[in-house]
Amino acid sequence: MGFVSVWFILFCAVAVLLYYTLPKKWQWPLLLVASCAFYASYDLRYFGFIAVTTVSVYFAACRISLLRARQNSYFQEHPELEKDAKKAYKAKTKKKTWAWLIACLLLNFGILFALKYINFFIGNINAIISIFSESKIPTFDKLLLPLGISYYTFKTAGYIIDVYFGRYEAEKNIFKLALFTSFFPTLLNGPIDRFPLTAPSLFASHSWDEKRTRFALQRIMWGYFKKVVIADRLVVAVIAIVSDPEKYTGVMVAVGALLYAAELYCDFTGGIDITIGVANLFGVEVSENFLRPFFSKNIAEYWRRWHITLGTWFKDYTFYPLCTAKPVMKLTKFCKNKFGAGVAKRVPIYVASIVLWFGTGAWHGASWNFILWGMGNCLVILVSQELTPLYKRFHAKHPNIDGKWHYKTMCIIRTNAIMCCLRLFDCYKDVPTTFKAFGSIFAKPSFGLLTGKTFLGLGLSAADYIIAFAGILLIFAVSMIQRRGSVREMIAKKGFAFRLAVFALLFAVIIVFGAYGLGYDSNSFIYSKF
Amino acid sequence: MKKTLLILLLVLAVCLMAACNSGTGETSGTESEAASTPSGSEHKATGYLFEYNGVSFGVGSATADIIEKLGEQTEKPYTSNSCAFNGKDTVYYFASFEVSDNDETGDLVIYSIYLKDDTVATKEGAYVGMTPDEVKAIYGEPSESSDGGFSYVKEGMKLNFFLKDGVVSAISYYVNK
Amino acid sequence: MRSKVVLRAAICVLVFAFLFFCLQRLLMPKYTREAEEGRLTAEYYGSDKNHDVLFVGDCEVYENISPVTLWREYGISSYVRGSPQQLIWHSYYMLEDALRYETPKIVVFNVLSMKYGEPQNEAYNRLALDGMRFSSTKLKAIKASMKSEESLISYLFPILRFHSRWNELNSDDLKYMFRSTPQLSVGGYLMRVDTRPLNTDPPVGHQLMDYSFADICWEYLEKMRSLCEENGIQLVLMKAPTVAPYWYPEWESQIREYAEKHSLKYYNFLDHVETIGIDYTTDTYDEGQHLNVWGAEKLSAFFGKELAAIGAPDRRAEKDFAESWAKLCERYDAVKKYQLEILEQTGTITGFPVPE
Amino acid sequence: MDKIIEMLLQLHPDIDTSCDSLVDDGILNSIDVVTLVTEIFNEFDVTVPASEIVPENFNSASAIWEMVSGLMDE
Repeated sequence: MGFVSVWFILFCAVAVLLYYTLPKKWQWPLLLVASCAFYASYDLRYFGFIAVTTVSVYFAACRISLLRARQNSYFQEHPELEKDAKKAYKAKTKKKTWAWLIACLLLNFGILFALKYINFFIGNINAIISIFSESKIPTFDKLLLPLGISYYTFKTAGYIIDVYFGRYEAEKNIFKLALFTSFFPTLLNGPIDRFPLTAPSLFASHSWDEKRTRFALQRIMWGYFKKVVIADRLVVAVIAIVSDPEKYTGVMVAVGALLYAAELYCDFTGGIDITIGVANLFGVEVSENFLRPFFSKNIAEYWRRWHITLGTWFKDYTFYPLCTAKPVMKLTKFCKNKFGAGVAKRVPIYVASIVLWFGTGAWHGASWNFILWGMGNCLVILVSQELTPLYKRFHAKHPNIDGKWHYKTMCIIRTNAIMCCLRLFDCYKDVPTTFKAFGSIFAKPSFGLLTGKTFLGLGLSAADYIIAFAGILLIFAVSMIQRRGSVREMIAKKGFAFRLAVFALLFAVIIVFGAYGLGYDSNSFIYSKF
Repeated sequence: MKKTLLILLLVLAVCLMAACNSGTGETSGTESEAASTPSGSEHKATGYLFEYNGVSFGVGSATADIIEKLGEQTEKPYTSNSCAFNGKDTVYYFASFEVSDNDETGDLVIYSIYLKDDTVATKEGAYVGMTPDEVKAIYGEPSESSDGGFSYVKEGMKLNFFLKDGVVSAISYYVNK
Repeated sequence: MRSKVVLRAAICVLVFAFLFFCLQRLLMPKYTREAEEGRLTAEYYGSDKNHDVLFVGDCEVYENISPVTLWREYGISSYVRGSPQQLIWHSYYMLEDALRYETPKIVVFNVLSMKYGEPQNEAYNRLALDGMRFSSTKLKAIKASMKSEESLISYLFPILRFHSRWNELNSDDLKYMFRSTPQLSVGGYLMRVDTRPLNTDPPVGHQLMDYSFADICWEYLEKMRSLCEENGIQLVLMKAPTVAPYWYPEWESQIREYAEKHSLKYYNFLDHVETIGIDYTTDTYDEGQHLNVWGAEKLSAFFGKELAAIGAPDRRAEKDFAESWAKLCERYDAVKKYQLEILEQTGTITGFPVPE
Repeated sequence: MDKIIEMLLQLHPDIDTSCDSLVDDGILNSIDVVTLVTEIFNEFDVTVPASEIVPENFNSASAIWEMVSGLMDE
């Protein structure tokens, strides 16, 4: 049952009711039961996969903590041990904990690879084989993709790596870990939480807090507004443009990219608002995934504001470990001697960035589109990293240009333009079509297409476009206000009547102008097939 | 704060514009909100075609294009409309066959051609009065068969051969829903 | 402090519920400008539930049977619970719903809908079921009629289906937001006074591959028969004398065989067109598909004799029946006069115009 | 300690070396952190394990030096 269904709303209402009536010690177990019920409503067969992941991570984490505890107690019993004996023992423990970590990661990422990427992998192998022989490896057709597998696999992988680094001890209660893995609002489109950030509020008992609930409900409604009124309306036009590249070429590709940017933003941030809102209903804090990404002035900043938890995950668990890994260090040293300091400085960053962006691209989907999308991002960031001296000289010449609003707007527009181009990879079915479509913007702009008839032919009426445009304006206005503080606080200060009017109006807009029900398919969150 | 209030006012203005754009105007008929199939796209017949009077047409052809060319109609066309809505379903009578169309897809499109006697034949040469084996010799194994007859499914339409006392008593090209 | 919070929450819920209800009233189709038949189902609840004969079926009953003629000729108190392209399971649940209010002596079912084995389209489901008052019967009816893409919740809260009508709203939507729409039918009968003659001989249906009715149709016919038996009602089957859609002889034999097996009365008026005196050049408004008021009165006069013979009582002597039917007869004549005036002025009639 | 400050200045000439929230305020981004780690490796021949790369260790010059010295005498 997707977010946009009455059953989900009823499900949450019942869960909240029970949550605050049950005795405090049954609160988090109730959430676990709710999460299992939610998961079962999709497909019972998925249970096996999430259970295997949870148990394997729990067991490996406990073993690692146990080994470290044994090491510490051994050191306490033998204080007289001198330095290198201690070092030897530490190395032994490290090797064992490393073995457990690798086993667990291989298992979980193996499942993810088998279910999500195997066909893509075989397809490429076949492509290579077909060069010199006709034989083909058969692909698997009946592959199950459990709900939110990419999310919970990455969440648990982050957890066990942290335990291995010794940042905190493993959770002893397997049910608590199960709840952390399968907390139902985060199953559909993340965020990819960190155990120490979510665990305190997830397992703690909460008493009814009127303000928190009110704010949570407001946020949920705002999420539904973005998702149902705007995203699900625009998706009809985006699909129409994207599925017919021959007919909608030239400037229509750019229009499609802009519509897709608005639709993707409303869909994803709407979904996250609902997730965070529902979590807050239970008093659970879930990390933010977006911080007004379209206001960022450069790509690096964009990736610190869009899908934050995925970015930080890859930074902490791919980028840093890779940079500090021994082989890379050796390579840096080798380059330092051979090619001098300049190259040596860049080697770890390039290697780690490429791996990071390859991973992010592949995470989004098992096709070359996404991998090239990732590489595109990587290229832009590395290039802008290289150009920093140029930027510094430019800023030196114009000292306080940063402050000027026209410069800032230019940066924002430039960043969004680049991201829109990169997002074309998401839209078109394969890489050649994407490049052809992108090329056609400049080669054959065909501005003639920019007529009312074309737009009406996309399956949306004039009224639809006006509603979507008005909605986007409203979101823009709210984002402007948000820069100075929480909008909900401001509304709360204005008293009950005003607040009731605002949210009653929002409720009416969602019910009337929502693109849901027969004729609209609104349950396919873009990010829910991950 | 002033600037954002300005934007909020703009949003309200746009909303009003949307509402009155097509709101209070009197609109009859429940045409669906999303634009219907772009008009003017010519309808192409699919599957087995039927030829008469030098005109080749079939299930899916637009009535307007072919109905005059088929020559003289033996009777006035009979139109029956669906219960509540103004959907139309018309039958045109010719000497040895009948053509029916409806406006489900917005324009008048043929959905059935019914051959009554052996003075006409299908393009492939089958006609009323043949035995099932003779038909199968032309078209091969049917996709569906029952005691009332057998049919060949092709690209969204069916070519039906009806049987009475072991002989083909009627042939019809019918849309395959 | 606690009570203040609870009060505020209560106000919130109230305002949201009231807003939801108003929006639903506004956006629900009023069926005044097109598909007026959508008002039929709800009008039953406004009638005085004192009927001895109940008709269920599609336009072959609500446009061909005139209860006022049955009353004037034979004192039979009857009502027509029809809806456009009413499928047999709609008919069954209409009957079950009516039995919550009254128990007639005779129920007449028009057998044409036996030819539809699955829900035809969502529009006819809405026209038949939205008007029904909420009850366990309505729930069963919705579940039995829903097509795959429809959802039960959009029937319980129709705004979830009709919210996209916001840019098709017209002045009637506001006028009848809280006021009920003008009474359309007289005893469930929709009148048309105009004539469009059938000059050619009636169209003959093309040959079919399979003439057998769908199993679900037999199942619901059986359910209807046992429901009548349990309530001591006499089930009568009928087929209206209309030329389209074509009533195949093979279908006729199956119905006759079923009627004989369960000793039910079955009248196929297509066989009695001469005795009834129906003339397709004067008694139909769309070349023989539906009778106009003159045809309906002839058919009702003929059928009334049969119904009286098999047990429909003559209620003209009873005071309360006479009073309620006097009002209906007056309304019947007013509508007839109103439509005749329109016919005179404009020469054509569209839909089912009725005075306010 | 001054070695560390020198490295920081090399990265950002206008850096305020006494500030103690370099990472939290976004002055040092992930690429700067990695450059620092490679510099430390070249300079002190000490590999900073990934487990140590946390904001607390890189928020100020003194914090960086504490970490490095801690690693060295291990």
